[in-house]
Amino acid sequence: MIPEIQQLAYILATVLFIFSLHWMNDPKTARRSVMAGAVAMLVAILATWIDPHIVHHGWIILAIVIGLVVGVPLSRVPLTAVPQRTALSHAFGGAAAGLVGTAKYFLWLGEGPENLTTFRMVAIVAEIILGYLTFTGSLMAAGKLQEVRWIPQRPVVYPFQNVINIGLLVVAIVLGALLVMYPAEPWSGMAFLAIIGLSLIFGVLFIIPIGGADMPTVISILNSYAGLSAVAMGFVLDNKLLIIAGALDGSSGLILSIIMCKAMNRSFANVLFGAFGQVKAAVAKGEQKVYKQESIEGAAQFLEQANSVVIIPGYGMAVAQAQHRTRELYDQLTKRGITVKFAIHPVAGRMPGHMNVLLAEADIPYSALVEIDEINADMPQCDVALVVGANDVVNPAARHDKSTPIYGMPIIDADRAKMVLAIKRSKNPGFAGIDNELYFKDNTWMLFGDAKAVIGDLAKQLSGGGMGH
Amino acid sequence: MIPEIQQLAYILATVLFIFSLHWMNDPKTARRSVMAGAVAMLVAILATWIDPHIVHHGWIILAIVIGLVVGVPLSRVPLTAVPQRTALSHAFGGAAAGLVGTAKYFLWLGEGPENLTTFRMVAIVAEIILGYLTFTGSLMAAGKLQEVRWIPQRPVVYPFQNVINIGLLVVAIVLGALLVMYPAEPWSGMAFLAIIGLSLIFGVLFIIPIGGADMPTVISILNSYAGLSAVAMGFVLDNKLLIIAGALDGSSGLILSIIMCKAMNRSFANVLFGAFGQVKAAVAKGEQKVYKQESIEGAAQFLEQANSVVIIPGYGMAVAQAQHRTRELYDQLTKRGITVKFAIHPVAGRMPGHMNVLLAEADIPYSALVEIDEINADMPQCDVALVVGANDVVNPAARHDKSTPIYGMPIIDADRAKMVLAIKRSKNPGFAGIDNELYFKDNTWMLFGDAKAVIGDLAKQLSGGGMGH
Amino acid sequence: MRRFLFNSGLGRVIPVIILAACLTAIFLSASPAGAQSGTAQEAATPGSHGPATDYWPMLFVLILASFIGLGVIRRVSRLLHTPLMSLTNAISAIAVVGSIVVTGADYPPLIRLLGGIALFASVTNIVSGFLITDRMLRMFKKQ
Amino acid sequence: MRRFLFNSGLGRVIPVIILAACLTAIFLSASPAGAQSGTAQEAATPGSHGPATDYWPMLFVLILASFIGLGVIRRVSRLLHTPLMSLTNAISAIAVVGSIVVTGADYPPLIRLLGGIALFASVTNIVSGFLITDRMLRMFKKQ
Ligand SMILES: NC(=O)c1ccc[n+]([C@@H]2O[C@H](COP(=O)([O-])OP(=O)(O)OC[C@H]3O[C@@H](n4cnc5c(N)ncnc54)[C@H](OP(=O)(O)O)[C@@H]3O)[C@@H](O)[C@H]2O)c1
Ligand SMILES: NC(=O)c1ccc[n+]([C@@H]2O[C@H](COP(=O)([O-])OP(=O)(O)OC[C@H]3O[C@@H](n4cnc5c(N)ncnc54)[C@H](OP(=O)(O)O)[C@@H]3O)[C@@H](O)[C@H]2O)c1
Repeated sequence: MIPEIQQLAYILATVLFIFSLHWMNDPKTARRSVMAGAVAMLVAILATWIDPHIVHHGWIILAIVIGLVVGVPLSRVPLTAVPQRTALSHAFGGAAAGLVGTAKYFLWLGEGPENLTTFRMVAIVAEIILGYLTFTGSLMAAGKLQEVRWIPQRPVVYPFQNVINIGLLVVAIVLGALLVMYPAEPWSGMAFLAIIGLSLIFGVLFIIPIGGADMPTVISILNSYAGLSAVAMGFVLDNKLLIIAGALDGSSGLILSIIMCKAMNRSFANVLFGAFGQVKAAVAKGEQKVYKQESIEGAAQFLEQANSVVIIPGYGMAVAQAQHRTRELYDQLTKRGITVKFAIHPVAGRMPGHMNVLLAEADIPYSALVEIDEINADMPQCDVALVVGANDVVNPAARHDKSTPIYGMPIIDADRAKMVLAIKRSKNPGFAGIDNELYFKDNTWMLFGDAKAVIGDLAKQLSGGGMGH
Repeated sequence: MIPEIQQLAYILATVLFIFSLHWMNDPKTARRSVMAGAVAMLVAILATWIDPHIVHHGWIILAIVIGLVVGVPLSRVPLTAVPQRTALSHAFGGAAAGLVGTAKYFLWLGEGPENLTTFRMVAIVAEIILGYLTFTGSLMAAGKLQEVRWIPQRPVVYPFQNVINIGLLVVAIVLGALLVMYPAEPWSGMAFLAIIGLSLIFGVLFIIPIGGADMPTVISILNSYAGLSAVAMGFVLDNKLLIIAGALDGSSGLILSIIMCKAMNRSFANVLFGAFGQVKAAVAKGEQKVYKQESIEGAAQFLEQANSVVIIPGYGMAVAQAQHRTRELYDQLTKRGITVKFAIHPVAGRMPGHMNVLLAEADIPYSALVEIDEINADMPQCDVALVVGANDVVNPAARHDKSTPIYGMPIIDADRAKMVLAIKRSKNPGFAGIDNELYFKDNTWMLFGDAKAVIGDLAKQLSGGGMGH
Repeated sequence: MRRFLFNSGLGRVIPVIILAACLTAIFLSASPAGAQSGTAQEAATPGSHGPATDYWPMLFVLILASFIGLGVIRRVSRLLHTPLMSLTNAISAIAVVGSIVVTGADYPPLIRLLGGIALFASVTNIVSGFLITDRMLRMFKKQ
Repeated sequence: MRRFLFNSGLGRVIPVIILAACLTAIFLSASPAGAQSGTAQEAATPGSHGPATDYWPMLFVLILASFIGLGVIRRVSRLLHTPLMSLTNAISAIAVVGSIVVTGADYPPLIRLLGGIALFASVTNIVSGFLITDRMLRMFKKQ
């Protein structure tokens, strides 16, 4: 009877998981997603727990309690820390898969080597390699994103790096193949541990050469690995639900990383093995051209006289936490009957959908957020394009200058607007480490300073100015 | 080894089937669909044939040859006969499922009743009930569509009809339940045959009360039954490929029938139990209002002077096989720089997509075929709406007259065009059997006659006229 | 029941019925099925619900396939609904797989005869289905 | 190999590799697996490939689930890509199912310890994943 109930529960969970992801296709239904997902998870847990083989309930409860204690605070992190958190949870996921795989192997090795069928061994090896490399890899990624002191932000490169990395992986896989053929020899346990070790090391070396700002892409790739390790676990335990949920997770990671690479016009290979961030150091120097600055008052006037304003937020807005001030500015302008739109570039910020979340946090209606193609169409009619801490995503060089690393990346055509106001702190380049000719165009005026402060002043000026007249 | 190859082949076939349906989402890729599907089928057949249990190859080859001999001609039918053909092949599909189910049952009954597990019995019962009722039901449907003499076109109704039908089904299901509980009693075989008989009868009675013109909807419902019986067969034979292909087929039938019902603004219930066609008889009489007729010459002139013409084809064009003449007319008009569009109503004709196929047959580019919402938007700018054997789909009553059976069905707003030319043979109503006030509007002129002839004359007139000036 | 049957439409409830039937069946047959297909090592492994492997996988496959079917078909171009009908026709003739086994295996002639008829019917559907679909699709031209 | 790995991108080839690996495994292990899970009546029934039932269903499930995953995720609103990441996080923590079994069953303590850690990790992901997703989604307002 119980196995039937369990399977039924797993089918239910499957259906709920699929709907959960399906409902994410529209913000209106999205809230349901979480409900569906959570219910599915609960059902699955309970269905598993009633298994008569389970006797040590204390252990389970303990682990769950600790999980809760750690999990809740992890969900309270500021939105700017979401990428790190995501990376961290991939690390946890990878670890879980790896550990279960390890436990299962040694269990069967001890209690019944005949259970170590070729098929299971393949699954186990896949599970641990993927699991453990995801573990360390994601930890590194989290570290880089959190800008932890002792983890180098810049790509660390050394000769034959890629060869060495791939080499490591190959060795691990070869060992795995051996293990598949001789699962229960005296030396098998050792080999197994060796594979674990190699995977852990590979995870680290795999991330080191990748620049901190490329982490988001890496994260979603690791995301799909975490999913695949879950699939492998499903094969090991002959558990369909694991396979399905893992496959769903895997495809999500895959698709997100593809989207990011497309939007950056870069290949997986370039992200993973290109040591991209380096370019920065190289190009960053040598800026002769002159910036035209503008005062808060002047800028406020320009905005006041405009009919249509397009605000182009970028990573800088996230860093400065300027979304709430931006909201105030938005209110001031709309109050004057000025149409204000936000131009959202797919890779503005440091993770997909980054800007959307921040602006949503500041209660800006998502009907005001416009995607790149749409906004570029009416850019020529735009009176003022206000660039808030965005750089690469508005760099016209992407359109014509083959030499720049961002060549070919679709950009928001701020330069086609009647005039441009750009907010940034310094003359430093953006993520891609290249000059932005937009800042030197005749109809571009700079507002140097921290985005939060500048926008705040603009808003105050307008509210004040508004009364003045 | 062989089972592995078979399963591998089945997985391949699964993937190909899914792609086959996926590619149907765009005419550009659609040709591939057939290739993918055919290859998948071939792979599946071969993979099954190599099963060592198969010894009587002669029988198989014989059956296949006969199948080819019958199948090829069946694929050459004129496009107007496509609905019948589809119905016929559902009958075949249902029969196949029913027969295999029967064979399996009696096989196991004879050779090893222990194989008749509850689960299998449920599957078998489901398979034969669905299979056999689909068989006779589809035959009836095909007959009605083919307008076979001894099958009544009009709905045949008698008191308590629905009660009797449902009753039959219930009896069959109850017998089935008994059989599931006592699969191998002395009387089980008899019960099994009884179920078959009841299903066959139900199939007939189920269709009798449904009007000939509702057959398309019925067909797609039977389509989904055929699919489900394949699923059941998959359960009986523990064959995943059968389950998957069956599920795909089932969902297709379901969705098409839903689309049709929506577009006719009717419920399944009304289609299946409403004995719809009757209405005709009732309303068809009593036409006092006067038609304004127009001569070919006059009509040709109107068309010549127009800037934009919208042609609204309906069932009449199909009956008259007027698509090729329509093409000539289309050429004549476009040659004069007149923009000609075709307004395609989802249920124009007698099956979904009917008009599209016919017009495609006449080499009219599908870029010229416009869907209802889109065309209705620019109807007011249309100079001449040429209605070719369409009636219900252009009947304004659907918008306001609650009493008509088509009330609420979305229609093509021919009446909003500057003028209307309507081609039909007589004063008879259309499928829904109701007057069409469109024909009596001030700016509507009738062209009575067979669509093929009338359109032909118009085209000739225009070509002649073209030279004349 | 009848109300429900009508309003929601036979077509839509049938799958539900089928599934429900199967599930009840499963609960009735829990033990026998288990007896038939559990395997020592599976039973010994909690988490790999041995006794269930017999039919549960099929239910998972059914559920997933239905999701795919609904997803894919909903996106088929309206232009192609007629060809779609004949294509799915041909595809559902996959019943041929079952027919071949019944026809060709070493069973009593009468049973094989039934199989043979089924096989003939399926092949007819395959051939005519794919041919006519292709014939129709060949007609669709962009310009 | 390396070229291929690079151009097509690790991310995209991994699934292929996995599948390939599994399949080779299957052919290597054809007989043992068969021996373990074939059942009398299944073997007696052509068409119900007895020996294969062990892992083939899982491959079918994997294939179908991947199709669904790609189909569904491709249609997720761009607005919600960040919440999507944390949602899939939480979902993939379904590994909890495996961890529970390993932790709670009557295994040697060391093994159960591994399981316990895995369980803790999974629960953390579930909790934080769903909570933060909900927190983000609550922020999205139409007007
Ligand atoms: N979204 C993703 O998924 C993703 C993933 C991987 C990589 N990327 C990459 O990240 C980049 C995103 O482009 P982006 O234009 O959004 O950002 P960006 O190119 O990195 O430029 C950010 C700009 O904001 C300014 N800034 C930083 N802190 C600021 C503050 N507190 N106040 C005001 N300005 C500040 C910086 O100039 P100052 O230092 O002078 O202030 C810099 O010019 C793209 O190159 C993209 O390829 C994105
Ligand atoms: N498409 C589907 O899937 C589907 C399925 C089920 C039901 N239906 C129903 O079928 C109807 C389709 O509407 P419809 O407007 O396309 O067709 P209709 O309403 O049936 O009208 C057809 C018209 O064509 C005329 N006609 C018939 N033969 C002709 C010929 N040889 N030459 C010229 N005219 C001819 C008829 O008038 P005369 O007799 O005077 O010539 C009739 O008025 C709708 O009510 C729809 O609900 C469609």
